[in-house]
Amino acid sequence: MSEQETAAKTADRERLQLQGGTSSRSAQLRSLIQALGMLPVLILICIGFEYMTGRFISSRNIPIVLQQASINIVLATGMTFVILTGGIDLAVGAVLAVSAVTAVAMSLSSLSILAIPLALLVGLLFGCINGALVAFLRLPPFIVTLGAMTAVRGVARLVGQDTTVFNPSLPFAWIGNAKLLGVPWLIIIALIVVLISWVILRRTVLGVRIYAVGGNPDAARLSGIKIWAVLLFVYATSGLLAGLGGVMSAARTYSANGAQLGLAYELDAIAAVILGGTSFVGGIGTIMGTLIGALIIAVLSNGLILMQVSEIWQFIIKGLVIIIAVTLDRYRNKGAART
Amino acid sequence: MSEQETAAKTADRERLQLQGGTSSRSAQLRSLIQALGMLPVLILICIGFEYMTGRFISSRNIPIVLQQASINIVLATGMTFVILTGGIDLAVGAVLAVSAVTAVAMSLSSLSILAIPLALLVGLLFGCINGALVAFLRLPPFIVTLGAMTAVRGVARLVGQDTTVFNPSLPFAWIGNAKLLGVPWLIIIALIVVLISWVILRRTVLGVRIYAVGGNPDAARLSGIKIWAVLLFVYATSGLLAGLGGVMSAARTYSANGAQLGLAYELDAIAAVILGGTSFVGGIGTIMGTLIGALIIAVLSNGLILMQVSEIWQFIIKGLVIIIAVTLDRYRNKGAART
Amino acid sequence: KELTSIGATLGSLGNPFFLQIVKGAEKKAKEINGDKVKVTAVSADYDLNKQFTQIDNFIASGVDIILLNAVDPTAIAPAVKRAQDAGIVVMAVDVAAAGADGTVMTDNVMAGAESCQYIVEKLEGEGNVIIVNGPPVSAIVDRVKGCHDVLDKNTGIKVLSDNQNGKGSREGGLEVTSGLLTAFDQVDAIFGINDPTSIGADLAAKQQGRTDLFITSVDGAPDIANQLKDGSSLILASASQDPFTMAERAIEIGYGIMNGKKPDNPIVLLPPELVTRDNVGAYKGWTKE
Amino acid sequence: MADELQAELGVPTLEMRGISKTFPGVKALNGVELKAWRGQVLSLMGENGAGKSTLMKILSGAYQADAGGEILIDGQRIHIDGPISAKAHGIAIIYQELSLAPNLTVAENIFMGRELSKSLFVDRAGMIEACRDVLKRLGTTFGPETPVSVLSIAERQLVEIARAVQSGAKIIVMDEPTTALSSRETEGLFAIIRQLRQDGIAIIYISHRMDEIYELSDRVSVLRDGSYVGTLEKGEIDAPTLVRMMVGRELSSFYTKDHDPDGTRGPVVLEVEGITDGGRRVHPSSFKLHAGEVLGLAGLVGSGRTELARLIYGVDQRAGGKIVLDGKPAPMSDPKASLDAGLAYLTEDRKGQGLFLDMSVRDNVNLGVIDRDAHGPGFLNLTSARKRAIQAILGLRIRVASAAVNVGALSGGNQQKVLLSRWLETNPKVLILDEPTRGVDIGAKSEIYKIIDDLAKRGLGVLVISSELPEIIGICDRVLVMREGRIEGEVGGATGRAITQENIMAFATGIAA
Ligand SMILES: Nc1ncnc2c1ncn2[C@@H]1O[C@H](COP(=O)(O)OP(=O)(O)OP(=O)(O)O)[C@@H](O)[C@H]1O
Ligand SMILES: Nc1ncnc2c1ncn2[C@@H]1O[C@H](COP(=O)(O)OP(=O)(O)OP(=O)(O)O)[C@@H](O)[C@H]1O
Ligand SMILES: [Mg+2]
Ligand SMILES: [Mg+2]
Repeated sequence: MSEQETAAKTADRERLQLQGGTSSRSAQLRSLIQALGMLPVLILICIGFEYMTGRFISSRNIPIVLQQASINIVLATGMTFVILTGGIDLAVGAVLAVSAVTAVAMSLSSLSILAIPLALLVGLLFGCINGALVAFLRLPPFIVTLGAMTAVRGVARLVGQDTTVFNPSLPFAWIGNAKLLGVPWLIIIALIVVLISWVILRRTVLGVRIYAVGGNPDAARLSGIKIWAVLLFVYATSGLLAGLGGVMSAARTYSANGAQLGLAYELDAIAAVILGGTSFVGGIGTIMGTLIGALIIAVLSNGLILMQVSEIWQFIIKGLVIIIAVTLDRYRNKGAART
Repeated sequence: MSEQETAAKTADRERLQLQGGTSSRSAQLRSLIQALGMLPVLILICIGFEYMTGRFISSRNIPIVLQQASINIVLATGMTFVILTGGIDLAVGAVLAVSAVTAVAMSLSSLSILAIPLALLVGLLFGCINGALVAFLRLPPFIVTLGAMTAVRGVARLVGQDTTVFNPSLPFAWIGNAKLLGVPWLIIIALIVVLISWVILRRTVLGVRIYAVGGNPDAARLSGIKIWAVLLFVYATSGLLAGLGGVMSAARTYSANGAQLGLAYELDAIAAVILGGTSFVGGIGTIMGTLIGALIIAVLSNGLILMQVSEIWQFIIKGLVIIIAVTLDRYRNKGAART
Repeated sequence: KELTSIGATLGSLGNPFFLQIVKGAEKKAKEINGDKVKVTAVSADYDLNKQFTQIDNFIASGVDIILLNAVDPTAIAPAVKRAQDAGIVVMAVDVAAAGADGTVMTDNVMAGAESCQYIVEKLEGEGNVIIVNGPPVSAIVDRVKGCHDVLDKNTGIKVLSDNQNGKGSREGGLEVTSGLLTAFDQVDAIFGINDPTSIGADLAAKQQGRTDLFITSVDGAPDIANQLKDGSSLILASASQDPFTMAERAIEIGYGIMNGKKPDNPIVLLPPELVTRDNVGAYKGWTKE
Repeated sequence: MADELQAELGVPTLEMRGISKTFPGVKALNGVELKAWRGQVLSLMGENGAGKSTLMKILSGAYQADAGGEILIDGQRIHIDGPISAKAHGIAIIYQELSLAPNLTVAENIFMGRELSKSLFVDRAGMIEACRDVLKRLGTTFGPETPVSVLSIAERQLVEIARAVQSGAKIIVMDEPTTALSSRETEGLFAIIRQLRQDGIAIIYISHRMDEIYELSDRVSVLRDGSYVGTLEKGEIDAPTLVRMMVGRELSSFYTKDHDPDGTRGPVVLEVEGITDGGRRVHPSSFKLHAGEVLGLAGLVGSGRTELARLIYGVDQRAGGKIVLDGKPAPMSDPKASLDAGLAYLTEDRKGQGLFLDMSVRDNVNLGVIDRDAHGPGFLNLTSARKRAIQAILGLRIRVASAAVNVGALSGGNQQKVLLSRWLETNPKVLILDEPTRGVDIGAKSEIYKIIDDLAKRGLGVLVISSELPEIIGICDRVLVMREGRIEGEVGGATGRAITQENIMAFATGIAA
């Protein structure tokens, strides 16, 4: 992938050169456009769907799409932290499952008030374990989280005694179904998560260090950054947010199934992050990009159902659109550089 | 991940220094031990299973394990090429499905003689498409092959008309069921693939260039290496081998189903490669490592069933063993470096 | 011959339905030979290749009976043959398996037909229906076929959609139905291919405030039974199966075959029973330990 | 003498005693000692691979020394177990191999690990303000908000320097800070070093450039093969003594210029006409290179020399101009085509764009020629590969145990030699060398000069880009000087202007015009 990195860097450089004469205001504008990244592609897809179905952009459908995107947004936000350090977290789907099962099972017990805190804690715990293995034993993140994905999946089934745990009167069902000022809570939660993450990455010392570790871990270590602390933080965050995703999922369906819930969610989360322009080698990427990436994925799923495309063709179209989207993005960037 | 990479690289470096005074013979021995990598772990696991079941190391079970490993070995070999260049191929499972469906469907037609060539060609074709997108448009491999994985899955279902295609008198069923001198053909094919790949990587100009592109793409370009050719080659190979995997799978089951076959195979293949010590950043890794990684995965699945462990605990144990295995490997390496 | 170990390979252990099969098998096995019997259940995740591997592993570990929920009824034949050659009795449950020693299954075509017949009657032969489909495995394909047969006979019934995959899960059912309800303004009834899918559909309808429709289903799982009782859901009927009994019967027959007792009829078709709001009081639900 | 000094200066600010470091199979340091005082510049010298960087990395906490040695600051024994504790003891270092995060801005890099913050939040504006001053003193053309990814090697070196200076440390180590700097930036750096010296900072300075050593050092310590050889005090520093201490023998001639004694040049081998990248970095430039000629390309940092070379070699997209190589128009659109046509280019960025650190010396040396050597359809010719590698190791005196060692384990100068040998092996007609002696010790430098001379004698055209003026002056027949992306002037050859520092600088800074 470093091939592309190089290309991207050259583009970067050229773009920067361009700013040479211009004011820093216009530089900011440019970097904003840069940050918007895939937004034009997202808008294009939305317009396309509206044109073809006449129902896509409606006050009824938009909240549905956002709601469907919300869990992936939360997972992908955590994944952004991890990928920014050059790692990966394959375990988010399984962690989501175990925390959803925990939340529902707990809500059925007499201590139902603890359902949400416990579920979040479970997510955090597994995140910390992953982080510790990566940070202290320096194991490759892919293998650690692949192992965790398998083992945690087993734990999720164990906790749920391998059936669907179900609570028709779930105390925290409002998270999945109620609205605040007309906006579903799921969406509000997702946006809050995005906002906080943005602040952490852009406005705190920790954020700068996350980018530093991803950009050049050797340099970060030599300049006295505690790499283990940064790594622990990003995996713990990813785990915590997967736990939150579990709560959201449980709240939405009043139930959880340890074996089926969250399967392949990690792929969607990673896809959102990468579509959003974050680089696998670490150090490059934004939360806003991830948000847009997650929306593209959700819009595609929803729009194709609205169009009543058969499932087979949904697969084919979805795959092609993803590829076309990054291609467009590449050209857009090139174009910008040439301007 | 680069943190660990760095650590691993330093270990590598230190290991190499060791050869300093000693003769090149002993250097070769050392690098052999290095190449063996996870072998001790594999042997340990095998002995453990034998001890606990008394049936693991038997003339009946060993061929079964190897046979089960064979398809993953073939896929993981292709994946090794790709990961060595710093890329990834998520589409192998889907490509396997489409070529298996093609093979069986073709075998039912009047041109059944073309079943295998056509299936391989289909695999090669999709590999080339992925390669072209990565090499020429310089798109990120993860997104390209994620898109391909989705789209090709749709194509597989389309080709198989969304049902299981089945041919009880499959002309090439011998591949999946017959033996040569007592050794199942599946195993022979897998070993031939490994051998050829070893020769390519270790003994040809192309092999050196693959490592070079993975190690430092900028330097590779300045050294006159056609990066696009190398990238095209590795993705095409991965596609071709996924096609071969499809043929093997079809031959084994006399059938293929576009929707279900090969789901998540890419994860097993990647796991084998990474367990085998190949690095995600590219440029570091061996085919023999991949072989051993694939065997570890197959042995785990087989042994746990022999032990009649419940499926839930199979998940948990498998996950933990994978993590423990890489941890052991890290310590083994450290030990060696200290000697 | 003594029964000491049973291997079960099932579509997906995530579905409570298959779990009941395991429980039923365990109970029967215990009845036959006490604690000496070990039941190992694995999930084939609808991957035939994986199921072949699992059967090979069972052969290597020397089980007496394989309880087989085939991913594909015909294509599984070679694996069945291999197991039988190794002296293992192969019993198909829920889905037929070519060459198996015996089969115990629900009539899935009939289950789909019963469930959709309910729709036709309730709508009095007029209305728009959505079929929320699932993974293309034989049990589900059969249900959809049974349903279609019934619906297509009534010219007043219009099937708006039948090609969306709810993945047989609540989340999938919820997502797909949300989309379909947005796409169609007038929907009178929904048929979900299993209970989780239908529950998902129910949630989607409620979230959009679409209470002018009803849902039917297949499985008759405990969750559904409860919902039918308290009338809280839009699901009005589910064609029930009985996985627990299914497995018990399969093990019983298999044990007989092991000991040379050929059954009179190797194929047992358990008829589904349509549970509705009206008769749910009498429904005894899935058999439990 | 030493005792007198001790009496005069007091307790050393930094003292390292009996430091050893064993890498598996290599004893990089063997009981080395070192003393540095505040307000002084201690230079550390030694051949490539002598152990200078290793010693300094122990001081900065990047490596752990073997048990036995001790480090004292102001007479207090301290323990350094990592970069954090080194920093806490007021030690800052400029690493030889650049260690910046390219994805961050200059300011963020300068403050990496000690970011300023306002309550909970990072204080970007404060950091930007805080490093403006250092950057100005270093005379950089880039600002604190520039992403490091767009900087050239030399500019990155300036960022590293700024970081160390900014850190407020009381001991600052500079490991070959000027390898990519031209005289103007070097001046800027020296001014800062003098300032720091006045401020009472102890500076340890590593360099292979003799003139810098004379200019700066209060004392010079010398290492050879990982052992401490001795220290020269200010008055005693002279070249022959230093060389003898470092190399263990006398070095006869330094610059070699035996080719073309009578100034009769061969035919033109490379003709560049109006080549440009569209005016972004390089304005249309033209020149001719003759067979058997060593042509220099001088200029300040950022004057576009590297960019011009990259355009000629076909690495970057060309917007216009043409190239004639050996009489044939060369449509060099990519490096592969250039190589095949007989043009080779040694990059200035050996780590980023030159070497494959995880591959063996053998592979690194052979990469340019493996396909020419190959048996049949692309099988490696292992015998010839090994032969070439061993020839290179012996010929360039690369300090390495075997050809199978990964290049990443070599010292900086030795890595440079490996890279150089790759291009020599391709047997080109025209060779472009971008900073060919970057980080190379004097012994090896004179060998490289000899090689360049030999190449010219064999009829190659050699284009040498260098920021080290004495080097340009010493080996070139003719020198082109670039300024702001243009070839500003030419000295030597038939121009009538002698190749002197003044003439070159006049063009480089634009006063000639
Ligand atoms: N990480 C390492 N692993 C193994 N050997 C190393 C490592 N780092 C340095 N060495 C070896 O230690 C010796 C000293 O290296 P060092 O980098 O200190 O040399 P140096 O004096 O800085 O040389 P130069 O002038 O070329 O920079 C060399 O032989 C080198 O190969
Ligand atoms: N690919 C590129 N695109 C845009 N600008 C670049 C590129 N490479 C270098 N630059 C910038 O162009 C200027 C000239 O760099 P170049 O490397 O050509 O200079 P140079 O004369 O070789 O000096 P030195 O190598 O000593 O820095 C620098 O300011 C650098 O930041
Ligand atoms: Mg050094
Ligand atoms: Mg330069």
